Amino acid sequence: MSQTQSSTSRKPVRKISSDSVWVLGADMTHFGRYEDQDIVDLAAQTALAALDDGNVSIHDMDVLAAGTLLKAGTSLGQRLQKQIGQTGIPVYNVTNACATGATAIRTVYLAIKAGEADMGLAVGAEQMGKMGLLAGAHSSKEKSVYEPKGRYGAVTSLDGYLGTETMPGVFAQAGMEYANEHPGVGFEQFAKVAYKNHLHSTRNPLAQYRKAFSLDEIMQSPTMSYPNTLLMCCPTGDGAAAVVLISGERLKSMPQDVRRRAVKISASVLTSDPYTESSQVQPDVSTLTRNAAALAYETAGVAPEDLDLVELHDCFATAELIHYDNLGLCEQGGAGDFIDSGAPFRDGSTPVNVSGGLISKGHPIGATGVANVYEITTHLRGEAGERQIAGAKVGLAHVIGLGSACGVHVLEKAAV
Amino acid sequence: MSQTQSSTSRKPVRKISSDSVWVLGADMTHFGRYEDQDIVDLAAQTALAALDDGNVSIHDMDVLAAGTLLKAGTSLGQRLQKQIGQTGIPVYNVTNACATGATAIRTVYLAIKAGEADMGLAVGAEQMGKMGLLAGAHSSKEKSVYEPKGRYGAVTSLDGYLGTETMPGVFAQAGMEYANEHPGVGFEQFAKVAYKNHLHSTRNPLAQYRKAFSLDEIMQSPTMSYPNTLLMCCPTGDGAAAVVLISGERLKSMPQDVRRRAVKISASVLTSDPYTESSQVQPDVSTLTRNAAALAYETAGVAPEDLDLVELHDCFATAELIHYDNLGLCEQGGAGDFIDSGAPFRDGSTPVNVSGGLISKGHPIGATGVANVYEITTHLRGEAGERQIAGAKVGLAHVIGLGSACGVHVLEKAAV
Amino acid sequence: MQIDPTPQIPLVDYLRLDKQPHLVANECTNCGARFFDRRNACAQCGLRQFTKVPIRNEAKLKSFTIVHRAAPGIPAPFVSAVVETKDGTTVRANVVNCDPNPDVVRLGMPLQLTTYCIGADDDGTEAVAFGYQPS
Amino acid sequence: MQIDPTPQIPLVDYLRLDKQPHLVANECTNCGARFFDRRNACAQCGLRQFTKVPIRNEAKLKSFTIVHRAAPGIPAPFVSAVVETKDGTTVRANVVNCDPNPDVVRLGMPLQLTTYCIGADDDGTEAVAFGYQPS
Ligand SMILES: [Zn+2]
Ligand SMILES: [Zn+2]
Repeated sequence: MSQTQSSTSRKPVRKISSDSVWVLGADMTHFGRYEDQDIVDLAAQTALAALDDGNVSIHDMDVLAAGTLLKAGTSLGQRLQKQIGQTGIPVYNVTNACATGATAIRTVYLAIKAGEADMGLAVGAEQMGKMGLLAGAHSSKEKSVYEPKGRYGAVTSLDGYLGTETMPGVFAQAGMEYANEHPGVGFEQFAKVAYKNHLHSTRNPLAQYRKAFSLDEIMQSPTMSYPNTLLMCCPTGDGAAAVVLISGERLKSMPQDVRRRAVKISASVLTSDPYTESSQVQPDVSTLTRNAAALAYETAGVAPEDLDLVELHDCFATAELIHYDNLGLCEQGGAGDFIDSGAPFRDGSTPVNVSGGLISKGHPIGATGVANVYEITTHLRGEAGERQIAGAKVGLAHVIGLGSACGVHVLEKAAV
Repeated sequence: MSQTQSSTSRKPVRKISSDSVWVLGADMTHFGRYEDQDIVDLAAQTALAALDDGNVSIHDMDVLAAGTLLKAGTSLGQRLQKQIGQTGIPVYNVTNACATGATAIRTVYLAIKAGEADMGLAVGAEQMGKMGLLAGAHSSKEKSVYEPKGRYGAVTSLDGYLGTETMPGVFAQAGMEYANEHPGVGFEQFAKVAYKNHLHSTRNPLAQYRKAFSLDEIMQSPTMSYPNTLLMCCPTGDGAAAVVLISGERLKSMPQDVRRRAVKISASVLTSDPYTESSQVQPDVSTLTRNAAALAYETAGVAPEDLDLVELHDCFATAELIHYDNLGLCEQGGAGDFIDSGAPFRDGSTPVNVSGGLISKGHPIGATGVANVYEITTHLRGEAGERQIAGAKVGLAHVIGLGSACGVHVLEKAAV
Repeated sequence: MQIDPTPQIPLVDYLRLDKQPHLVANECTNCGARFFDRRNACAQCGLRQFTKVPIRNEAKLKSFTIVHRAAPGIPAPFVSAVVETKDGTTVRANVVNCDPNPDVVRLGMPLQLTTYCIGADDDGTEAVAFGYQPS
Repeated sequence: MQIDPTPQIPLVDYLRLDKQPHLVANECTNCGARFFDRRNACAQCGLRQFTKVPIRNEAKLKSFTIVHRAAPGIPAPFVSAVVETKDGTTVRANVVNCDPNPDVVRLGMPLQLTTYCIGADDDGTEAVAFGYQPS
């Protein structure tokens, strides 16, 4: 699609190198509401399914990483072990805002790279119920006497007085800043992103919502934070996803039919916010994504134009648009033209969020970064059913959590 | 002191191997109450001091791991970066109950072992204030209609009806089970542990409490959960600790005066609960500690009798006693004789918790697993002042969080 | 005219309030491991099939503590215990009908399951807990 | 007889309610990075010395959103904005005295700092916030 800092010629995967890391098994639950199950049920269900998918058992795992944001600090990993198998292996409970799931994957990846594990299980799960908007909340109890508190000496919550802290608003501002800098980007371009993702979700049986909307319906739905309308925002929901990773060395000894379905992790990158002037007052979702993408492309020896599909973090429509540019999928500044041209639609040149994305597939926070790796894996295996991108060989999964953390994984189809 | 599964002859450290990992800088705050500071202040203060101690800057770090339990999910790592330097490096926010700090260290260790980092910063911090006992809490709002809930179909909180869920009680039972199996272990032996640690703390300027008590005072102080009296329980408090880790390869290029103070991590181990029958209804703090110790001794090529000092997880006096046995510091079943003989006192054969331990030094949860590595490091450098164990060359730091996770680090003095 | 008995509900679903109250466990059909909670799979072997098995009411005291600082609403001191039933299953419960005194509570002492009411809800339904008493 | 003026407190401590209200930042003496919060060290260079510097009141609109679904107690819709002051500092605030309409709020429009009362506490002390209005 465009230039990259590290455009390298594609080398087809010919063999399994010993120090490579692969996805052996993958699963995600249907995203939605699970009122009769707890987060451990969701995590257990998807972990067992991912193990089954890889034709291995919990007793084969050398490490476990578990991610959840809302239940951080409750030892989800160990609670999961108690339900599916207590084998004594190291457990890492991790959080990184909306990049929590990707961080769980990375932790298992590190353990394998470090030579401490041949196989490991990464699980992300969240139970959000109907918590409403992700937003800064005011204290319910009114203070009777103003007293400066915290790092800004604030006498009350600042949300709404000094700009917004609500997520639809924060990401709206990120999009509007891009619009400010680049002509041809406006409300309609943002709305088209949501149009595309709702349309894509109709093919995904695991998506929380599977209803297509017209561009007009999207633009006319209630404004949350201009330009993000309700249909341009991800819903809250419950869900979980899991992947089993394996070292190349160990994969070599697996049966042919298991090897055939393994997917190579050509790059696994995690970044945080580098200092930028403006990020001191508003989250900068772009710079760390650009840094992660550059490192991922360089590591994988893959250029954006090599990507057969991308799952990126469209928590809000405004976010997806700027990530076209951040991930180098379009010309610099050309995200408006990119969506207008139809490129990120499933029949376009670089299909983006064919799962329906966070906007329609859903966004159970801890699960998201694992679920997008599941999605890419499923396409590279040619097992994505009605939503399959035909002949997909290389895909990229991107996730970003405010605070900030960005995870990028580049995955490649095995040729073994 | 005793047998170990892997008693290997000690090889003095003669050179820095490339794939080894070292502690380059270390710090802990005074443990206590910090009403005018927040958790980021504590983390920043100790991180900056650890960087200064290693004569490096945040710009030299390739990875950051941050641990806190009570503020899990608040992206402590990134909030810390914003206060001490946003360099864009991968940040891992981790939790593992009371083993959270050790898990942060292990995560940085993994990144170095994986070849992704030459240097990294691990920080643990907690602000507990005066939260009182670590205990299961009853809902304040009485239910008007009984309704079975959760995995046990419970109609109300079970704490107090089906045994205790309070920490002093859980660890009391662990100790009493040991007493049941091994003659010569009783209230007095447990009390002696607290006597020792309070006495040790008088020499530690960083300890939350620095007051010695007589054995009688300890035994007569109010019973929390028999046999644990108030003076046999760790207090709640605030604090933070940080270490800078470096690869052996990178350490070679550091100046001689920096290399000289570096301390080798001969083993870094994390375990979780393997299945045992009884652990299904009560936490088993022993098996995973035994497993971690066995692997640590084997990895380090160190036997328990080689240890010049041990910092172990004495959240309650009953816990320390059984860990003498779990860590192989005494004969199997001989923990009562071990404390009676004076062996774990600072002038004994295997000094344990010369810092004052959790019981008197304090236990700001996320900080604890880093603080005990700081303590060992400080002794191996010969910089522990009044509490120095003369000529210390090898030490072990142990931490355990219920749920469960156990971290063991074996550290060795550099000979370079 | 007949008086309805007071409605009762067990504190936990693994307590069965039959004529002879007793506990039931989920037993793994593969390895025999027993669990009192709702299960996704077996913590020992990882397989996913369970049968319900009754647990013997006779037990002995494996470990205990006397809790003086208890959760709000819980009368203290009380004896918290880990017991081993005659069929080798570990259970966590209180020792009841026994002086909460370390000189009276003896490790290894024989015990017997018993039940008692811990309160009633606004509909008048009584919650019934179990404990073990010296036998 | 003299009437005491109503006591006032700034919403945040980096708002100075002088005759000419303005913002102050902590500026790193090494690299010049500016911060509005209490600092441990510099996010850019890592050094630990700061001086207080006043921030210019003239600004331009860098980005905005019109918030319709706001936190409880916050009148909506309102214009949330990121502005760049004349001296190049980025500030987050509301655009006030301006119709919350995307056809009226223009990216790049010139703005000027202003202050307004957002309420009073039980002692009668008024909290004063700042915003930017079209200039
Ligand atoms: Zn089984
Ligand atoms: Zn600076």
